[in-house]
Amino acid sequence: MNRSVLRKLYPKGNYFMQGDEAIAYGAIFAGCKFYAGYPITPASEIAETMARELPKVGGYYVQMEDEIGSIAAIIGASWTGLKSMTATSGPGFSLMQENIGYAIMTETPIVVVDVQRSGPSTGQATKGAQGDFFQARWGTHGDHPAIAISPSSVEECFWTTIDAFNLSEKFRMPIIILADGIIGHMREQIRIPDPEEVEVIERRLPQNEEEAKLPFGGDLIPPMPIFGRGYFTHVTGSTHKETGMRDVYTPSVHDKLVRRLHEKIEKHKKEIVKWEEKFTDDAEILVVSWGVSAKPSLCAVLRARSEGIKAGFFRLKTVHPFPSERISKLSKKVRAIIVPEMNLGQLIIEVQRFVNDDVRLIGVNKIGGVPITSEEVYNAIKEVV
Amino acid sequence: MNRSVLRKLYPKGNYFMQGDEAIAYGAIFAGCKFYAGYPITPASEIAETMARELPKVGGYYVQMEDEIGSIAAIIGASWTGLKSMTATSGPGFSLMQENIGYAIMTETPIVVVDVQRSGPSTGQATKGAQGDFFQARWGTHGDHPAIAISPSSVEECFWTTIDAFNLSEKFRMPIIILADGIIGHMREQIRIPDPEEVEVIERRLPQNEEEAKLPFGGDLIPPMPIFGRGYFTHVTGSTHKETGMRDVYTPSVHDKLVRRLHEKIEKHKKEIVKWEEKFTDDAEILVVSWGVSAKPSLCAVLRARSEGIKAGFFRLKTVHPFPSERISKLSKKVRAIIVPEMNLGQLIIEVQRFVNDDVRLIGVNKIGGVPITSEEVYNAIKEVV
Amino acid sequence: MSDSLKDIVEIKINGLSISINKHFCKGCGICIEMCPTKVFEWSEKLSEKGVYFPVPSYIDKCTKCRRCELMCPDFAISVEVEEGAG
Amino acid sequence: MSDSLKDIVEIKINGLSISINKHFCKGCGICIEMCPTKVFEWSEKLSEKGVYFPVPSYIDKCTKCRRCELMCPDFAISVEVEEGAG
Amino acid sequence: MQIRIAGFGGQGVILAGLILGEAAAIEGLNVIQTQDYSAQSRGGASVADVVISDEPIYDVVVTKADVLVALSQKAYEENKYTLKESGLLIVDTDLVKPDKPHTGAPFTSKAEEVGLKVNYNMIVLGYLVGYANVVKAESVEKAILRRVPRGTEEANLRAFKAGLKLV
Amino acid sequence: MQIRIAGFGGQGVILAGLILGEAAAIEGLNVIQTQDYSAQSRGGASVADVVISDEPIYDVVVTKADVLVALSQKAYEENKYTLKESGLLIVDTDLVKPDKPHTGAPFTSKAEEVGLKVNYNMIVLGYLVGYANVVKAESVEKAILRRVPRGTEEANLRAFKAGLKLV
Amino acid sequence: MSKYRMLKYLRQEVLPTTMCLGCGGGTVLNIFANAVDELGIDPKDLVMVSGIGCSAWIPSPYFKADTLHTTHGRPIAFATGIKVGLPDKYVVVISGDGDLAGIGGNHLLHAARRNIDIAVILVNNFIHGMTGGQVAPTTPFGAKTTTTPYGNIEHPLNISETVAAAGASYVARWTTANPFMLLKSIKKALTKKGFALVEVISQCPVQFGQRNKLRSAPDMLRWFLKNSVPLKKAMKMSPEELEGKIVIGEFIDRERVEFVEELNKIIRGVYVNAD
Amino acid sequence: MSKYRMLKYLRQEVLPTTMCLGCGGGTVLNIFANAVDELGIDPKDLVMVSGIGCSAWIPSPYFKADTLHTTHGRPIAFATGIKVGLPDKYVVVISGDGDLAGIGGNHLLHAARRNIDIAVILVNNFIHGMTGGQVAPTTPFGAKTTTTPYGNIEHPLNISETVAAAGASYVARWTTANPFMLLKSIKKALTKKGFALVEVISQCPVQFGQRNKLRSAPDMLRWFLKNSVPLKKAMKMSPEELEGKIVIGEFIDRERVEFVEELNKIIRGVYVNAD
Ligand SMILES: Cc1ncc(C[n+]2csc(CCOP(=O)(O)OP(=O)(O)O)c2C)c(N)n1
Ligand SMILES: Cc1ncc(C[n+]2csc(CCOP(=O)(O)OP(=O)(O)O)c2C)c(N)n1
Ligand code: SF4
Ligand code: SF4
Ligand code: SF4
Ligand code: SF4
Ligand code: SF4
Ligand code: SF4
Ligand SMILES: [Mg+2]
Ligand SMILES: [Mg+2]
Repeated sequence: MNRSVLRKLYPKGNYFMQGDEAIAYGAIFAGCKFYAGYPITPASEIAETMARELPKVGGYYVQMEDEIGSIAAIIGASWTGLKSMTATSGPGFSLMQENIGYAIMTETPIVVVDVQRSGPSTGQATKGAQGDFFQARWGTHGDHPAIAISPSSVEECFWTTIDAFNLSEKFRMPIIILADGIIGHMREQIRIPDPEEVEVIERRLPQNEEEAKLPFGGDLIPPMPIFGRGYFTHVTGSTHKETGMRDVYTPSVHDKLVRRLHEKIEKHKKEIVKWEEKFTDDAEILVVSWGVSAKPSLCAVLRARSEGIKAGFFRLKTVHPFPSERISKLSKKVRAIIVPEMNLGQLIIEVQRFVNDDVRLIGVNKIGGVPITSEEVYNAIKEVV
Repeated sequence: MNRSVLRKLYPKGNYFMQGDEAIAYGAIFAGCKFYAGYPITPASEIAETMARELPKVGGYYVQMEDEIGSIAAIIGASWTGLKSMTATSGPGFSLMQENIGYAIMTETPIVVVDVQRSGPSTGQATKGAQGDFFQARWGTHGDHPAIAISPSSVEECFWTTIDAFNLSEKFRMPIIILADGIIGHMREQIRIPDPEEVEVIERRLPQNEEEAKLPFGGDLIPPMPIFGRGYFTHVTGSTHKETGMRDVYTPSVHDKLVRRLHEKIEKHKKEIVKWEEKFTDDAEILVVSWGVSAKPSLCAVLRARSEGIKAGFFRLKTVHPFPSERISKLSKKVRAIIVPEMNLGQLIIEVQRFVNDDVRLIGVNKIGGVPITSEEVYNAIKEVV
Repeated sequence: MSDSLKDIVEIKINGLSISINKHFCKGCGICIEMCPTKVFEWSEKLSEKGVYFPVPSYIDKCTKCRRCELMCPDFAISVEVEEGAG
Repeated sequence: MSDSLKDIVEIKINGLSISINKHFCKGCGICIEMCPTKVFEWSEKLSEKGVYFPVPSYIDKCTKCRRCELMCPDFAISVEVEEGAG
Repeated sequence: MQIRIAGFGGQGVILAGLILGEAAAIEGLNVIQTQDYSAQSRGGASVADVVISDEPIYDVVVTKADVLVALSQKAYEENKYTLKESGLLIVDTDLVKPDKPHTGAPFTSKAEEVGLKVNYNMIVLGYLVGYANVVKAESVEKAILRRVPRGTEEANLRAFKAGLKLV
Repeated sequence: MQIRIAGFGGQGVILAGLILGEAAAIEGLNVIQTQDYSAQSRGGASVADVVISDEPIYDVVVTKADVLVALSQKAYEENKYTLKESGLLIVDTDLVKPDKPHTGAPFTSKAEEVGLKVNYNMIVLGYLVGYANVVKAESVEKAILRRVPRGTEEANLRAFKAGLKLV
Repeated sequence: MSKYRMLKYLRQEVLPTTMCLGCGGGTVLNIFANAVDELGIDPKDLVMVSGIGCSAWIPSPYFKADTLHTTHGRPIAFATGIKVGLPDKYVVVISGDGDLAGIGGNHLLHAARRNIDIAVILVNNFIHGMTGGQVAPTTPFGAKTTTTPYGNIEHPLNISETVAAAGASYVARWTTANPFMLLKSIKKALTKKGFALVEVISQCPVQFGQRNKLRSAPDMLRWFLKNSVPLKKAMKMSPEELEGKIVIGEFIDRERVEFVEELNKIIRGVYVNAD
Repeated sequence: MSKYRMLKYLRQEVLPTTMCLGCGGGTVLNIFANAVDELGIDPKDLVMVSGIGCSAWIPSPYFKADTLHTTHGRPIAFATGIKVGLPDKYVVVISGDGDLAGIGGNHLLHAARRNIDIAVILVNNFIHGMTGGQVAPTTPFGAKTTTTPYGNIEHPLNISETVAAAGASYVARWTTANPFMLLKSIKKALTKKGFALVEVISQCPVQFGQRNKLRSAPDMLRWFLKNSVPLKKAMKMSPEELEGKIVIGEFIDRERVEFVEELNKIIRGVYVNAD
């Protein structure tokens, strides 16, 4: 990515924009050069911004006939060396599940944005929600690992997208951004940085034929012999050997492959899993939240603190894998954990695995499209004081 | 369903058949009259059996252009009053996710069989696995409830399918059968009963116009005003009022609808959740399993018992919702819980939520397509003795 | 049906009557544009919905082709011809 | 390439040579059926793979059209024509 | 300061909110602008929320409105409870008959009258800014220039000014 | 009794296993028959397991084979370790050169010879049943009549008998 | 004759519609109601199916019959199950170009091939209207949309010809500016045994028109009339001359074996009568 | 001239193929290799893409080039991303009828419409071969398959005509019994700028043939030859006469604006040069 091009197009400074737009600009700053998508509320603005901006940086916008085609196209493009992204919402995210598994199995770096809206099914198409928490983890069939990250503000939409590209290139796998319709459509002031300030990870390519010989093994994360360079790479979503050759019969080949896919993440969990915490040192009541519900949660914690209540704040930036050790540790010190989210209780299920029976676990769950207010979280805190 | 037709076609007695075939016959005994599907290993034998047998009982077999169309067609057929089913495996199950959510939202009774194979992605197409445990719970987007049941033998394939139809008609929702490629393709002796022995639940229909007025409310499970009877029913996967009229704007309408969808199951959990246990009274080591892994698990427990080890056996028939109270209770009495499954650890995650820190939790996880042996489970028991 | 039909403007002429439902009419102008004989013109005042609506001021030119009734996207026009009236 | 070509039966006649790779040939009979001049006949014995394979017994009738080579699904036939040999 | 503009699809409610938000941003204030609508087409409800403050903003939608601009009777009915006791209610008097103290003007007929039917929202915005002084008119004008489609700047500015004058 | 029949796609291995299983079922024994193959087409591996017992069966695939029937060199190599020390190895001597004690016959050429190429699997099954006495020949014949496509019963029975005779 | 005769076919409690002013969708609804009326079809014998989009909202909820408002792109697949279950009812799909020929193109193709007795009214407004005006597979080459700010570089799909090639029994295309021909074709589609498609070129002045110098419904209707070429005439024109034109007329009208009838024939052949 | 010249284009370590004896897929692979050879294309300039199925296994893994073996039905969508990323390479899809025209029909349609420069070789064996012989959207009316035990009641899709109507630049259909014409068409498809489809009617003696009295590859090839009708002749025949026939020939061959070129034109128009 030519930094001076970015500088010229998007001079650093403050902008007033939507979360969806910030995701698009984040992608461009991360070096995204290919976007394929299909319109859907509330994610369409990402596509519209990409359609307008990508050609200016020499990138390609392709609108496909559906979401299945969209994710297929970005996987194809990624194998030509282009950093690639698609964005959708629930119904489209459901349709993409098969090929998300394909990207995992073929170790293809892509970024998939799910701007969550109120479901199930078509639900309330124009309203935000946080109902796809577990779909992002388990939506595709079979044993698979997953990384999903979630922004809590418009500014974070920009940076989260850059993180997503970096993670995808580093770990050679699809990264899910779990945004939501409220932040996606919300406008806030954000600071666009100078490109210098942005760390961009480039894909590890084989340096020679030798290094291209085991595209799916050898290393824990092998270099990626992209197409068009004469490596004669063979890529398949079927079980394959380290060379890429299909072997759908030998149990050990499958075992080795799929365990390595999981280990890529297990072994780097520390590096991958990010969160934010405030006032957790002495907290007796912990508010654990993510995405759009984090801001009001923090507000409630601040208000409680101002009244002398020992409340703490924990926000997941990485939602999968889950910061299990940290939550487990914090839970030993607190009396109650409150989990505000715009669904009927998903993150709370994950939290439940790592806390003791004696900790009260309380969900603040709101559906219908209106964000949780700080008041509602505050009331929940008051109830357990 | 005319019982004498069944009697004539399938006289009661012993048959040697595959799990897939047993599922098809179970469907026919449950009154299934419409099957739409798309071929996929290892589920195709269900389709092949249905194509051959359904017309004999006056039912319809339709092969669609893909899995998305298949589930769409059975939902459509269900609204005409026909009991309907489709069957697939991982890749097709992923594609069906969007419309599974539609069936949940529109409260349409259908049965979806997922004959699990070794994934992710195309993986080992001809090999069985248990990797879709969580996909069956969380595969579609948005907040949604789910019921999934899983057979452990060929004979149980028959009865589980009958259960699935009964549950779907009773609760007006899609029921997932989580079968697997090993049992699906395995042949065993099974007993086909006399139709008298089979309890078949018929759909609750409105008795008059008045009862048809609130197809999506009024009762916790309202009667279903199927098409063609002059009710002018309006059905949508968008958020709707009790009348069926779309209202995608008013938060309370969404809240009420989606909470009721969950309550249908919450309130009937006792009735829905089934399991099998053996030697749990005094068990110190509990083996918790499901599906194809249950048989070798039981064998290992028997062997341990024969050696005086206090091992217990617990098998989930209903995998979602999870028998949380029972597991929680049993966990208080045991020292270790062993969870054998053909995946890298899914059921074990669910178990983890309900057991204390001091219980050792051990997975016996095997992937690659070869079933877990009783020896392997036995060894795990020995290790914790 | 009563509620929908609360706000009708009707103009009659020997056996022919043209009605405009002001509650339904959104003022798109299709009838005005597509009437082959230019029977309609825009109202002078806004309707309660805040739009100008068509008035069949030149009903005498009407050929009773019903094109306006058929094309109105909002079921706001009714053309009635008395039995036997040409 | 050596390994794949370990089991070749070759028949030559003035500037023309037809080879059958017994390791590859599955014995489908396409070449036998489709050769316009019926150059091939079935072998008398099974190959190591357990199939009968074509033998170009009537190579003299060959028109060098290459149809057999092109159509063999298993790359088991090679028709070589020496430069200049008609 | 919490401001809600509510009307129906096609009135340009969201663009009005966006421009108001941008104007606040231009003035260096913290601002969050959100929107809520039932579907893209014209008939449905449409709401734009603008929350402006010098403090950090945590609640992203209007919880208690200081100002409610209601541009249809339905929008008024649905949103009137959001307005604070002491809040300011502005309505399009052509379309809304409120049962609360209010101010406003016949924006619809005004727009028709000055031939700026499609710039209805800027007339409303002008009135809002003129009456409630939430941001400076110059900031709004800057924001308009940034945000409206090329070629329509002039008409939008004229409409905005017409709105200002209605106060 | 654990029996594994292993070969390649197209040899009819799975049908042989199925008929053997059905024969055991006819005799009232407990039986589980499973299969393992790499893809539907002809080239790949193909394995049928038949576990027969008067006791309940818990392990559904062969863990330690009492009998291994190997119909290709590859199938032999891949499965020979499954065979018990004392187990019985049967091979198609046309295609397999085993490095272990074994019995068997040239099934492939036999099938060609008697013009029953497509009924190869029944010749193998005949040999297996004749040699190992796992089930009665009559039971197998009944099972054949139930399971083979209509019109091919006669040829299959003939092949089965030819197999029996090879012992 | 009474006033507003079509209202009886509508769910009046939800009128006026939420469609934009001048949206062609309302005209399609109107003409469809007239077709039902002229054929004397009892709405109890109708099942309406639609996908997601503005055009999908034409039958859902406005037309008062049994109505299945499905997922995006899939209405024809849902309708397939319905037709099999209710072979004696009229099963009608009304939905948009994006829905039926974009994401749902494959179901359209295969239903036509199967020749199942469903009538499909495809409302082609050249755009994904509901989501805010993104390019659709029907958008004219060069047109401006929210995702083609530099002009559309894709060719629009010739839906009618493609569906005719796929095997439909009846295919016709008209614009909303041809109300009488459209009415006639919808009536034919309803009564045709087999798969019938009526492609209606319809105005979306808001999401398509305004970005393409056709600001209002009248503008768009004029444009339709100006650019329409009857099929007979079109057959004599070169591809270049036809560029950007709208060919209208009946593309196919033939008799072919119908799917549901064949399905029932199988049952009649093998159904076991226990008595 | 050396022996077995085509082997150099193959991943020889995986030969012989796992295809059944007599499978037409091998013939297609052979002819494709010959086309590449005759055109003098360096395999480094080829990217092969396929879906799932026996026919998808023709390029994967046998043809030695960069190869993407994708999910069922989606290879053309994957190939779209590849062609955009590598506009100077030959991007070729080889896959089955079920894959490309059944589940994947919509991607086929829209790629043809978009006219993206991809060559598609669609191996139509009338059946879902890999899964064991279930009816496909190409199965002849009346044919027996594992899911049509009473005979197929659906009409087969006329793939070539449908794709031609959708907008492809080049479309031809041949059977495996026409190796030289097929070779010529594959060469044309490879060199054509724009979307090119070669539909190859190919034998699956195992899953289709054996259930339909065509037990071996030679039987099937004879049947192809007997039933093939050249396009020119077919144009003079009635639908009844054509029932069950295989029309062979070139359906379309034209020049149309190509997608990736247009995409790059946009970039050339707006790309910001920072210097
Ligand atoms: C799977 C899925 N993808 C995308 C959407 C978003 N979506 C809703 S309507 C629509 C476009 C509809 O276009 P068309 O069918 O042409 O209808 P129109 O609104 O133009 O009448 C889209 C893309 C969705 N609801 N579901
Ligand atoms: C989503 C999905 N559905 C179904 C399958 C199962 N499947 C694999 S190959 C195949 C059929 C392939 O048919 P075709 O493309 O005609 O190839 P052939 O084997 O006949 O060459 C199917 C249905 C799959 N892999 N993925
Ligand atoms: S066509 Fe209908 S809605 Fe449009 S202006 Fe005329 S009466 Fe009003
Ligand atoms: S009926 Fe015809 S002529 Fe009369 S007003 Fe309507 S469109 Fe004009
Ligand atoms: S065509 Fe090839 S494989 Fe078939 S018989 Fe001839 S040489 Fe053998
Ligand atoms: S080259 Fe032609 S004539 Fe010669 S053997 Fe081959 S097919 Fe026959
Ligand atoms: S956006 Fe277009 S298609 Fe949708 S209602 Fe408005 S005018 Fe009609
Ligand atoms: S099953 Fe058919 S298509 Fe597949 S390899 Fe065998 S012959 Fe070829
Ligand atoms: Mg449209
Ligand atoms: Mg095929």
